Amino acid sequence: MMLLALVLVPLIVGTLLFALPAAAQTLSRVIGVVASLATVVLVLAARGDDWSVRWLSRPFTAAFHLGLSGLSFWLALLLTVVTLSAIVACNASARRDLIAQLLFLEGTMLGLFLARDLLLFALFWDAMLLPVFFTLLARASHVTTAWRYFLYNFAGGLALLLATAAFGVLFGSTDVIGQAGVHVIGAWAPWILGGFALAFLVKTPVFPLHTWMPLTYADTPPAMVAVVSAVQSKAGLYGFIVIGLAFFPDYMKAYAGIFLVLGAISLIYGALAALAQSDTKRIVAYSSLSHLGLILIAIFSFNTIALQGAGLYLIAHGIFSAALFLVLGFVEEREETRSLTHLGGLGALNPRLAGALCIAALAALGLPGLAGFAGELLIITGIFQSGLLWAALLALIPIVLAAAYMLRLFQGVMNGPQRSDLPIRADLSWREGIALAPLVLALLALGTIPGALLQTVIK
Amino acid sequence: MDLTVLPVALGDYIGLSLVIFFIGVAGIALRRNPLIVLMSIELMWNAANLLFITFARVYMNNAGHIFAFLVITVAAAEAAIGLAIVVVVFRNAKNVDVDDVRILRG
Amino acid sequence: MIANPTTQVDWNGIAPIITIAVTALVVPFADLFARTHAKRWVAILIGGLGTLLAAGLCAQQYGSTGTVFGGAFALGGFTVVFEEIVLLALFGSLLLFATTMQERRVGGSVALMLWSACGALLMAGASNLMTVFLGIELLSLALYCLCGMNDRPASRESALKYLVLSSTASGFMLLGMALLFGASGSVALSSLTLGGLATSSFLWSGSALFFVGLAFKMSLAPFHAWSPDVYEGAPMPVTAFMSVATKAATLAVLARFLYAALPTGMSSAFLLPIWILAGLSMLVGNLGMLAQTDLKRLLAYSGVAQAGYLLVALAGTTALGLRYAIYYLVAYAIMNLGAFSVAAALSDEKEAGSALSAYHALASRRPYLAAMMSLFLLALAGLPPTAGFLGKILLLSTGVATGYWWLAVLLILGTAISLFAYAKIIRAMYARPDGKAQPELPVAPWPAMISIALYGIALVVMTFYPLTPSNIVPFVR
Amino acid sequence: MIHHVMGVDGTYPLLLTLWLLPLLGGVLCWAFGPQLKTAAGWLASGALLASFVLTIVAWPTATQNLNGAVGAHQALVSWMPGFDFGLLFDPLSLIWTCIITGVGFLIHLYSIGYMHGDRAFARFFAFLNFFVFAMLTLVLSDNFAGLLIGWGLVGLASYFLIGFWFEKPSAVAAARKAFVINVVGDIAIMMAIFIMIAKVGSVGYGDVFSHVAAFGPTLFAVCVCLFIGAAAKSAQLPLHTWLPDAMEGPTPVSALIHAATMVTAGVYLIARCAPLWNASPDAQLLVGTVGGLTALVGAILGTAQWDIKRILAYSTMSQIGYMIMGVGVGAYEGGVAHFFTHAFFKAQLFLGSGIVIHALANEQDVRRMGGLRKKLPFAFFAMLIGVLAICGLPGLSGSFSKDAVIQGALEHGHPWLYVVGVVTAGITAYYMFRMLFLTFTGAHRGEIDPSHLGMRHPELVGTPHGDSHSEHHHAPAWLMNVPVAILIVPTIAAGWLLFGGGASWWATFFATTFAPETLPAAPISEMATTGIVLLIVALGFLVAYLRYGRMGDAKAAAEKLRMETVHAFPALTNAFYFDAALDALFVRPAAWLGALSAQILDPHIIDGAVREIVHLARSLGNGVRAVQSGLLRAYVLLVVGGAVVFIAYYTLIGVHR
Repeated sequence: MMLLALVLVPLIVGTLLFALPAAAQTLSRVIGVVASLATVVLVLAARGDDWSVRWLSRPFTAAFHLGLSGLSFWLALLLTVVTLSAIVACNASARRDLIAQLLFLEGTMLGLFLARDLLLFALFWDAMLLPVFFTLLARASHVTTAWRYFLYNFAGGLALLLATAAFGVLFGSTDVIGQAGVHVIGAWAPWILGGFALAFLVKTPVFPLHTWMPLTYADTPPAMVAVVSAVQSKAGLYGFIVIGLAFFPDYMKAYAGIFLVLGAISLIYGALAALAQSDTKRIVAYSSLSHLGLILIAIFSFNTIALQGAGLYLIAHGIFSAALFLVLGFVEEREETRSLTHLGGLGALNPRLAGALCIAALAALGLPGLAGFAGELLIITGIFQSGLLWAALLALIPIVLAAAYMLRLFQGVMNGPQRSDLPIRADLSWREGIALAPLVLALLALGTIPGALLQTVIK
Repeated sequence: MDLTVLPVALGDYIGLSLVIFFIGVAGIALRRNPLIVLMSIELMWNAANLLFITFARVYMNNAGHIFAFLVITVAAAEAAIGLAIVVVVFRNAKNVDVDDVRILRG
Repeated sequence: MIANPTTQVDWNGIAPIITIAVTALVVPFADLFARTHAKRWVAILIGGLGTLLAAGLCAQQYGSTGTVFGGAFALGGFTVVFEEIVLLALFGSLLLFATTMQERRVGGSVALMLWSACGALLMAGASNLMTVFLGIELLSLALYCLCGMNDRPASRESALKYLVLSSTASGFMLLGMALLFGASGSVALSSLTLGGLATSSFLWSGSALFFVGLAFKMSLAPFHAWSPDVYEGAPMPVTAFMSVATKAATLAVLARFLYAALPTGMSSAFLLPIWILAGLSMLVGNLGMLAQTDLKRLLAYSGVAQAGYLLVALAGTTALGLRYAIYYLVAYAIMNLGAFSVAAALSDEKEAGSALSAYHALASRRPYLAAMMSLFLLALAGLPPTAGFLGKILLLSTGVATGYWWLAVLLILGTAISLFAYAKIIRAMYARPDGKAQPELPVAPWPAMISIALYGIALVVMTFYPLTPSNIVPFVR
Repeated sequence: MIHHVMGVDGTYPLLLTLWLLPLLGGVLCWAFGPQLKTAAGWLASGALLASFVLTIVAWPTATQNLNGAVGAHQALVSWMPGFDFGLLFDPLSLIWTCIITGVGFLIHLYSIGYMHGDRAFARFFAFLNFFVFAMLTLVLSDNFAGLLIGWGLVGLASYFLIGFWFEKPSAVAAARKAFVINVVGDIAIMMAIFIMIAKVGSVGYGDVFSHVAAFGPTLFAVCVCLFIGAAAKSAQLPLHTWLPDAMEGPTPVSALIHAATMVTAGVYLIARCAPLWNASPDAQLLVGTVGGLTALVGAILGTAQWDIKRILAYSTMSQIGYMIMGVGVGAYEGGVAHFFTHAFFKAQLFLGSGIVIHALANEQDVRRMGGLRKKLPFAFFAMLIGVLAICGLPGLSGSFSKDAVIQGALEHGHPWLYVVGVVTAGITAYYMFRMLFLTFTGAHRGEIDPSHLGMRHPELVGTPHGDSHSEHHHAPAWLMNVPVAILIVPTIAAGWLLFGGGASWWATFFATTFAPETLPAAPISEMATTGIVLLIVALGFLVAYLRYGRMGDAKAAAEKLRMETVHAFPALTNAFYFDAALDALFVRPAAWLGALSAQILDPHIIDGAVREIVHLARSLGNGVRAVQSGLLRAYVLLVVGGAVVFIAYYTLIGVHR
């Protein structure tokens, strides 16, 4: 029951927020903080729970089956914490609808990660598009972005739908996630896997299905893009792990080549593209294309160390990309621009802001001692161990490039001579600091003592 | 089945009704006067009637006759409504031509 | 065989139909005596009550079996389910009269709509060719008149087009029926294939023409040409009713034909054209939606596509398939009625709510309506959390299970295309209001608002409680 | 034969404390900088002093030897099997720790004066302390992963401190360059780690060194990877280009990080991995050669510099070349000894130059100095000692260690490197004295217009333009002089630890660390080497004196310098085009590819395809609407056509069934 509450609390509170007058922004923010805090507590309390109710008995058995363990737990924790930070980070100008949409997003994605039933998984998979879609729609200038985001992901969602239906028909039940010994075989299996894979690749995203992502990340409000980039982008990789590896191991191996190549291309492509951006948020967007490509390679190297590293890196990337987007959001709120050609020299007057951005950027470029490094190290170690020498060597290059573009980002915003044309605003506020604190602490903790996570994240 | 009950070969009846039927179809498809279109529709239906009667005779089953009567009745109603609608549509029109009615398209 | 005089007539069997017919007779009289400004509500009230009564009577017969009037009309669950769907459509459409249509015409329209509902009810239970024909024609004749009920020339034009095309199609169907009669020597659907010439090509060509007629009524491509024009021209309540009732009733006939009339061992080649039509409709319907500017027209094309979806469930004529077809039909009925209700809530006698331009920036003026409309559109697109989503899954799974994977793929493809059209409306509704002064929106009466809410709730609930009528198939024969 | 049980397991609170104290200090300075103000400097220095004292106190634990287990081993955390972290405190790390904390403390003290009044005074010390912590992590770690963490963190600290005056674009660029090049080194070490995990399954020093055989042919690869890391950190060819630019940082930083400690991390790494190198002669040859070349090239480039700190930077590079050569060829004691002594005299030189720069309000170009002997006698004295030491005047620390390295090269059978070492020593003498003369002797040229000195392209000589940190106030002189004075003592004396060859204190100290080897007697004796070196050095001094010792009055000197500047070899002024090469090979192609993907592939190719699909759907939709012509008879034909097709199909199938 606690799991059900976990999913429903954000959804219900989000719905109730619409009952508030649109003017009650402070109140809605407070409610949002309380609700998301509650979800964090619930996640910690409900670890290991399992709850199930029969849904369909024909044409295949399906159930409202929620479970919270292993990777799900960590992703759910990440999601709730990031959402909490995001809502805390919302400043007074944040509209009631944004808070509500954030809660919807949290609820639907919690459902996705908790789902132990493929049909339920598919349901939440499509449902979690809507909050972002409507948020983008609400800003007139970003309609085309909303468009692209929705169509790309919905196309993937349809493939997932068909694959789910086929899976159910062939296997007789979709209530399978997290169960051992479920192996789908036969002439249809590769096609079903293909359907899932398409959805996952779009969502991650992976070259060449990524073009919706820079736009979306750039145009979505900081608080929401933090959640989207931190957690929603993990849904695909999560799917590869809990569905692909679990149910189609043989075919995953058989077609690993394709995914390895795609991952490798994304890895390099993203890093190179990030070098050439001038929009701060687009830099981060392309960087995550690169980082998630690495995780994809890790998954398809079928190596334990790599997988555990991938689990760690999933979380790590979630944290630092959230932190990055939040801080960049603070910068944008202050200076009303995202372009490196206009920004510069903020560090002198905003040391705390500079510090925050610096830590986030360092984590992103894989500074030893922070979470990103641990993940990268383990992943590439595993890849190398699994014999994919070329992939391992390839995976090292983006680390250098990451140093280059992340420093370019940080220095471009904070260093250099002060710009007279930029408005002078207050330094990082307490509220903003509190929003970032949990993320920074998590980065340090995971960077130095990831053992607890590594042992439980992937069995 | 027993075809001897028919003075003429079954095929001829069918052929005739098909001919009538397609005359009707052609009338609808080619003529532009709505009244003639309505008549053509009647032709199609009556072709069907002929076939019903024929088979009723073949099978000695008066369901066919009843069906035919049913069709005739409905056709009457349908013709009445049809004429009414035609009148309404073309009330203020100079020349009566179905091709002129095409506000709705796309 | 025709009933011999000794067969005692079971009036209970057709009680719902009689109820509706009587209501249809009462409404005009009531309309005569009602005060000028009460006419609208009097008609709606009486019609609604009659519908509810009929629905109640109908529900009692779920368990009963057999046929009445010498095999002319079948009783039992199958009939009841489709009758209820028709009555739902009727009730929902009656509510739309609350805002649309000039007051003085409401009485007559309601009466006519009740009559055409009678036809639909007949089709739901029709178990021989005569009843089928009678039902179809009763349904259609009333609709012809209803289409012309507005003063707009478009309305009259739609009436004419519908009349001519529908009668032509009926002609084909009649010929088909005649041939089927010739094939079997009987008009009873259950014994079509028993007669002497069962193996002859009469059966085949007859069925072909019969299918043409049904395909026309279900507006399957390429026989769909009438529906966009007629839907757009007809008054909004009529469109709503037509879009649901006609499909439901025709589906009932088709299902009965496929499940009861045809021997189980029929070669798949016999039915292949129907599935091809289904696939074609999914593409044509969804593509046709793309560049529409009128909601009714857009929903017409959507209806074409949805008819295709429905047939995916019947492909392979499995028992489960029929259940899912019914589930999806109910969902479709609700989402369609919902969409039309919102449109009507934004409409006056001029039906302003029919033009898509009326939905621009709706969210800022009528957030509730905008939200509900989005919900219905999402349902049409098959997105969670709506019955549309689960319905899609069920259709897909039948398609895959029965080996008609290409239909499943087409379904996915069509859905993807349709998304453009549906999301375009949502996008318009949530766009920022531009400077232009919007016309003042009418305030819809509370019953309309409540009905909209109920539709929405029903759609969401159906996602999680997929009530498909169990053991429906035994009733078909 | 020594086997690699690394350290006596146990808990060593002292060790932990001396490791974490600087971190604590750094965090405090960072968090409470505004409140602490100048106290931050004293706090940081105090933390380091304590750390140094603890190091001395903990000395016995580092030298303890329990049946082969040398030093102290403190387990910390474990990620997963193979990734166990801990601290190792043995003679090697002890030496480094002493230098880091000891010299580090002095430089902290110095900085209190040097950075006096800087806007970000507290942050400077936070960074310095953080650096010390990172460096300690590097040298105290008991495994390669931990070492890599320290490796990255020192890189970060150096990034912060190089770019400390981040309003200066040149400083920002230099910082980024240094960091990126160091990351190249990091990934090389990562690569080595991958091989270790694959072959040995662990990154612990003990496990790796005791399974050297397990590597087989890949051993060389491991060594190369490790060396690339070392080269990046220790400014070896061709990854040295960041070091001269790094002089953008405040002078104390140059002294601590870019002279005494961080840049010698490569030496530490190779010394630490002695078992690997001993097992791989190819690696020894490679590293030795690169080290020798670096020494030579650094020295040559040093002769062409005008910026006092750049001169010192190239000399650092060259001296580290010596060390790398030493540890590379296997003369570990020598190499480490040279690190030890170099830390003192190079720090002293830098601090001395710092005094000069500070006194001249941030003037760094030696052409605008001269005659400062009278004005800054103490600085002159200090730097003179330093120069003598670096040149290897017998008795001063430099001579012992440098000769040890040069001699070691010969003993280990690398005569060419021997020659290189000797030659380099001469060049070293030349450019060091050149600097000394230009700075302190002759007439002062500070008032002469730069253009008359040929400084048309100041950026080539790295003169800071845009005095963004001119708000320096003058601190009490003793704050800066005392540390230098203290440093003079070891600069002179430290070398004597090596006195006595194999029986020296130094040799015995490292006996347990580096397997003592028996080598064939070298053709040239140690004394002879010292003589040769001395001769060459004297030659270098002579040339320097002739060219710069007596340039006459300011006018003549200026003219002389102008001519020299104008007619300088482009190859030298462009530092042998290393920068240009790296730029053309890596930086520009990457930028170009990035632009390609971001401006052409994404928007036009990929998105273009998607747009085409959408467009196709639209046009099909229009096709459907075109059929919907509105003509009644057209519809009829449509129905009829459909019906005909139906009938045709069914009759055909029906007949041929």
